[in-house]
Amino acid sequence: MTAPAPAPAPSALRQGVELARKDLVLELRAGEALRVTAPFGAVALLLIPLGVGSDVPLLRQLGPGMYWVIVLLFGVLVTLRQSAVEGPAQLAVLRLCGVHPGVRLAGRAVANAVLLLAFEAVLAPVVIILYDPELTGWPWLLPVFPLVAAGLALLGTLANALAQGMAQRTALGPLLVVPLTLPLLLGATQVPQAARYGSQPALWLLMIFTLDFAVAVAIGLVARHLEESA
Amino acid sequence: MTAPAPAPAPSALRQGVELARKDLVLELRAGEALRVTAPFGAVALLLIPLGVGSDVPLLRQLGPGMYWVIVLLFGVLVTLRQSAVEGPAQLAVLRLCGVHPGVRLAGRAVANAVLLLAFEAVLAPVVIILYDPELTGWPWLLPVFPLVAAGLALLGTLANALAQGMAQRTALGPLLVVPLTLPLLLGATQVPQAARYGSQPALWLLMIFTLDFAVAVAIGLVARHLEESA
Amino acid sequence: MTLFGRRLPIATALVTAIAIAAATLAPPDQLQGELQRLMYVHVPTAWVAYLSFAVTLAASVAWLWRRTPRFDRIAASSAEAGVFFTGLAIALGSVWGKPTWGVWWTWDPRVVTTAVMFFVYVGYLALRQATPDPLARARRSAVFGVVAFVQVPIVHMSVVWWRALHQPPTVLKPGAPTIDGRMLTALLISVLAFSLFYLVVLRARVRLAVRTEEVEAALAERDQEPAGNAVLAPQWEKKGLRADV
Amino acid sequence: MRLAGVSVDIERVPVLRGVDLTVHRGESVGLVGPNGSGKTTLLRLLATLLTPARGQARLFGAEFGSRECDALRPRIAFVGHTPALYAQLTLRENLRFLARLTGRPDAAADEALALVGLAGVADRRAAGCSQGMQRRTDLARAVLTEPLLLLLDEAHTGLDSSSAPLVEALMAQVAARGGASVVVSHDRPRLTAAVDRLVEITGGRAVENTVEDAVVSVVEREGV
Amino acid sequence: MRLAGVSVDIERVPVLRGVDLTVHRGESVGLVGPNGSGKTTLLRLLATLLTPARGQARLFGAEFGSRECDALRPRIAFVGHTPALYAQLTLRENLRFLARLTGRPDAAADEALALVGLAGVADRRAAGCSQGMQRRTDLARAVLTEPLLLLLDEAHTGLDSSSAPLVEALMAQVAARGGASVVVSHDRPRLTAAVDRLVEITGGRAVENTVEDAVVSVVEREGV
Ligand code: HEM
Ligand SMILES: Nc1ncnc2c1ncn2[C@@H]1O[C@H](COP(=O)(O)OP(=O)(O)OP(=O)(O)O)[C@@H](O)[C@H]1O
Ligand SMILES: Nc1ncnc2c1ncn2[C@@H]1O[C@H](COP(=O)(O)OP(=O)(O)OP(=O)(O)O)[C@@H](O)[C@H]1O
Ligand SMILES: [Mg+2]
Ligand SMILES: [Mg+2]
Repeated sequence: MTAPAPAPAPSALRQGVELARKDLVLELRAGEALRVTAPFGAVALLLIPLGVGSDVPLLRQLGPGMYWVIVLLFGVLVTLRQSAVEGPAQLAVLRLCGVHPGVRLAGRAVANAVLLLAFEAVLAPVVIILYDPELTGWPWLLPVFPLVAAGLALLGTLANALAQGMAQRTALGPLLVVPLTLPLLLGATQVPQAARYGSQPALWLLMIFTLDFAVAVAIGLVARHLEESA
Repeated sequence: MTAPAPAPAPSALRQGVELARKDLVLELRAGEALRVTAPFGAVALLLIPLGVGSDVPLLRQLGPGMYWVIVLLFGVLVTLRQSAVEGPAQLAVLRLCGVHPGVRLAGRAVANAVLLLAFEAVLAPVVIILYDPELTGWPWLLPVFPLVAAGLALLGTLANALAQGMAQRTALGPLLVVPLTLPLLLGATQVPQAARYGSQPALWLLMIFTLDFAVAVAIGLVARHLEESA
Repeated sequence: MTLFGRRLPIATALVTAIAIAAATLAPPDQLQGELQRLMYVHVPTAWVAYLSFAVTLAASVAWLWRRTPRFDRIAASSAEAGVFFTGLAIALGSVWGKPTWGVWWTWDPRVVTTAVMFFVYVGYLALRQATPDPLARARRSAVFGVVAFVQVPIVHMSVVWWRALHQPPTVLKPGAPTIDGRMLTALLISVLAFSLFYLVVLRARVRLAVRTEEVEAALAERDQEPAGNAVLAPQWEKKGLRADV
Repeated sequence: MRLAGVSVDIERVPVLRGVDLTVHRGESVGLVGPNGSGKTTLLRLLATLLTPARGQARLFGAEFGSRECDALRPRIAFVGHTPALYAQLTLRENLRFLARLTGRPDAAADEALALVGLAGVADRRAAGCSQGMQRRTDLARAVLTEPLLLLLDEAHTGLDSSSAPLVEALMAQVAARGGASVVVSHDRPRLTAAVDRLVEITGGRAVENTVEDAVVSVVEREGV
Repeated sequence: MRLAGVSVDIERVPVLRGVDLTVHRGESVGLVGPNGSGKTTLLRLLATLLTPARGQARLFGAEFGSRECDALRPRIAFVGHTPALYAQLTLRENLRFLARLTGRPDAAADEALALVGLAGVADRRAAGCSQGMQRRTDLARAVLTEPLLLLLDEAHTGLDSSSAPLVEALMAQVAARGGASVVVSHDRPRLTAAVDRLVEITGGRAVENTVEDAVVSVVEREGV
């Protein structure tokens, strides 16, 4: 009747890293986010001037805003990519292997953030070439990229967890997340403007950071509850 | 050794209707395209002005173009909806039940076209309310809606068939289709402009129609070959 | 369940009557004239929408903590009421906007964030509708009910963060309200009337939810047979199939 | 149905090599072999769902890929190891859809469902049905379409003791119609009792390597 | 492990009603019953993946949903009827991923794969593996995680004759460790030979209707 001592559980950090690594490997093999969604985003950026008429000053003005709108809309698709779906059987295994649900969500969020950063990096040159936007104050954008990626990654993780196992997953997910990304969009577009007109871009950065932080805390707090809904 | 005579095969029309009906029922149950992708499109229309700055005359100008860009981008998602995926097992059954591959694609295209028309109908009032676009010459738009829906439906069907069974299905499909939708986008935006400035909108309509027709013929011709690559 | 029983609707009717009287008696605005009286319906609907979503937040937290079905019902009912009041605030706002701003709709941050708030909670209701299992539904919507509330402070702060058309806060802000005393009184009475109306709606909706659940439970009780019952053994004899080869 | 020296590659991985197999009308063949030896692949090939990379394959005299062979497709019933149902349609809708596509009355679909003992749950969505109920519905397909070639993968899997004899009944029905059956199963005693002869796919090496150089050999039926 | 008067609803459909079942340490229990009677549901319940709508369920003394019960979860091995592998990872990667999550060395994963006879194909993606190979990998999970509670659904399905005894070996190993097994199978003779006792999910009526009002009754082991 003496059960052998179970293997010591590895640290949460180690588990999170392992989970994120698995997500990235799967994504690499499927190549959905970078090899396909990113070009799709680029095509969208290309279509817009065709739809609205290609007037150079107008496009210069639209450029940055369009970039962020596309990053958000397609970024949501990246976070909801097919390769990030666990089937019921895989989910059962994860639930039974002693990983705290918060760690699982954190691993997913890290993988999402990495992919989104890459996605932003791919689209940035496209918008610069096609729209020739004004770039004064660009150093202020450097912190914006990771902050927006992190926020979107967190919100996408949450939506994915909420829509887990539903037939309407890919469609309900965006609906839940996109409206909440609004502050990200506003912050991202306002930072360079603020920098240009000498008002305080740091405040906008702070706002994005606060949102990221709030969502992260909220996810951490509710992770256990999300878990049990299988 | 005398096999009983097989049941007489029903007409291709009957079969196509049956296939389209099945697609629509599945879509109704999943509610993906209309209950969820459509609101997502509406939210996108709402986000764009926030990204690009909310300048009323500018928005009036952008309105129609944005509408068609969103219809095309999200319309592609509608044609690639999860509920239109046949797994390998279901596909095997369809391939063995004596339906000509062309009929199968036609059934799918009809279902897509119905959904896309509904999608256009949902988004149209949104763009009118949000962007207040100029509406002179709107009767010319009436034939544009079904023609664009048909073109997109056909292209989406083609992309779906090409990407059948690939892991990257939902992401690869758009990439294949979106560039081909360019003429649809141009036609749709030019028709009302032409009507307004007294040039010939009918020519643009003819162009869209020609494209639809060409894609339909192309699909009909390659259907058998698409089929065997599964 | 009998929260103030019959007294609540009576009180609501009474306060509504007083509110209408106060709104008519309050002085018209110097700039906008009689049109400004729309404020007495527009502003309360917006605030009551906030209140509804706050109640959803509180009930969601309470559900996560206690797991009592009652909190789930309150959260859902209040979100429905909130969506209704948000829609009403938008509608009344655009009715007000047409004569003052000249358009039904503008890209004013508050107006847009309000619309987004509407969509966030429509998403909340869609999430509920898409989850048939009661426990999973309660759990998921409670989680989302907590997260969704971020949108409310965003709507409120939007006018401060982005200078724009829409009125900045005159009442709900630090410091004394910058508004005529009589107008403020009329507004506050109207807010009270709308809040009471919200309570009536919420109570009715919660009762309806209870009733629905009772009916469903009764149906389930009657149909206690496990799902597998209906599966029979194959009947190949019918078609002349032989099992023995 | 005759295969001569047929090879099949899947994504350039050789799976079957030089398979010879002839199945006669009225005959039922059991296919056995270790995991990964290519039974499922062979069955999919017989269903004309795969194209041979080399070798000759004929179905009732018609060359694979030819027009006559395509015309024969509706007479093939292939039941794979995963149920081929639309999860969001009810069992009845699933079968009626198939019936209409192949020009049969709705009543035939309902009858087939009743035959496999699912009349009582016909209006439940496939997603909410147990493994065994889904498999039975899959077998009902094979009843409905009156096939001349019946191909069953892991035939008895998921069927309870009351419904497992369905497999044998189906085979008998097809044989009576002048058709042939090829059935894969790991339940060798049961399979042996049911079929006219057993065919084994084996490789030269250990289990891990059975995919190599599959040779089909005919093993005489044990027992009867 | 003890269930008392447990009921389970799935999406408001009653599936299990008033189930009583006690499984002791060192014991192996076979679960049988007709299609759709709720065997899979009961197994998922035992794996703590479902929450009982009514009744009491305890796992090694810990109430379901409690913190102690959660801590026991890594000691449960649940092998469902669909393989729980990531299709785009190789078999080795699949098992190593699990090993790392549970704090075991990579070597343990490779060892488990070798044990089920898949060392030679360990670097093939799960998507390119046959049904049986995937199931064996799933069983390797149960080897790797050294469970105290082993739950196998349709245990022998898809396994060839050389690997089917793996099921019995796993059960013996778990029993030796002081754990318990619950195994579902439609292959009744094989199951009867393997377990200590059989439990049938059945109703009061004739065989066709055994799905009625699931009452778990203990049937003494036939044979030995
Ligand atoms: C569709 C259009 C509109 C929408 C969606 C809308 C929305 C809102 C919301 C959500 C609030 C509550 C703000 C808060 O206290 O946090 C509010 C308050 C208010 N609105 Fe509007 N509004 C619209 C149009 C208008 C118009 C046209 C006017 C008048 C010219 C107006 C005047 C006010 C005033 C005076 C307040 C009270 C501000 C305060 O004291 O805090 N609104 N509106
Ligand atoms: N999502 C669901 N919705 C409705 N009913 C369901 C759902 N899931 C399961 N059921 C019902 O629960 C019952 C039990 O299913 P379960 O899968 O446990 O059966 P089982 O005993 O494993 O059957 P089998 O031998 O066929 O595997 C079935 O009658 C099924 O219809
Ligand atoms: N897509 C693929 N890529 C690579 N190899 C594949 C692919 N599909 C099948 N194979 C290989 O083909 C071989 C035969 O597979 P098949 O499914 O036919 O085996 P099987 O005899 O049915 O085995 P089981 O008894 O396990 O069902 C396997 O070794 C498998 O690895
Ligand atoms: Mg196989
Ligand atoms: Mg089962």
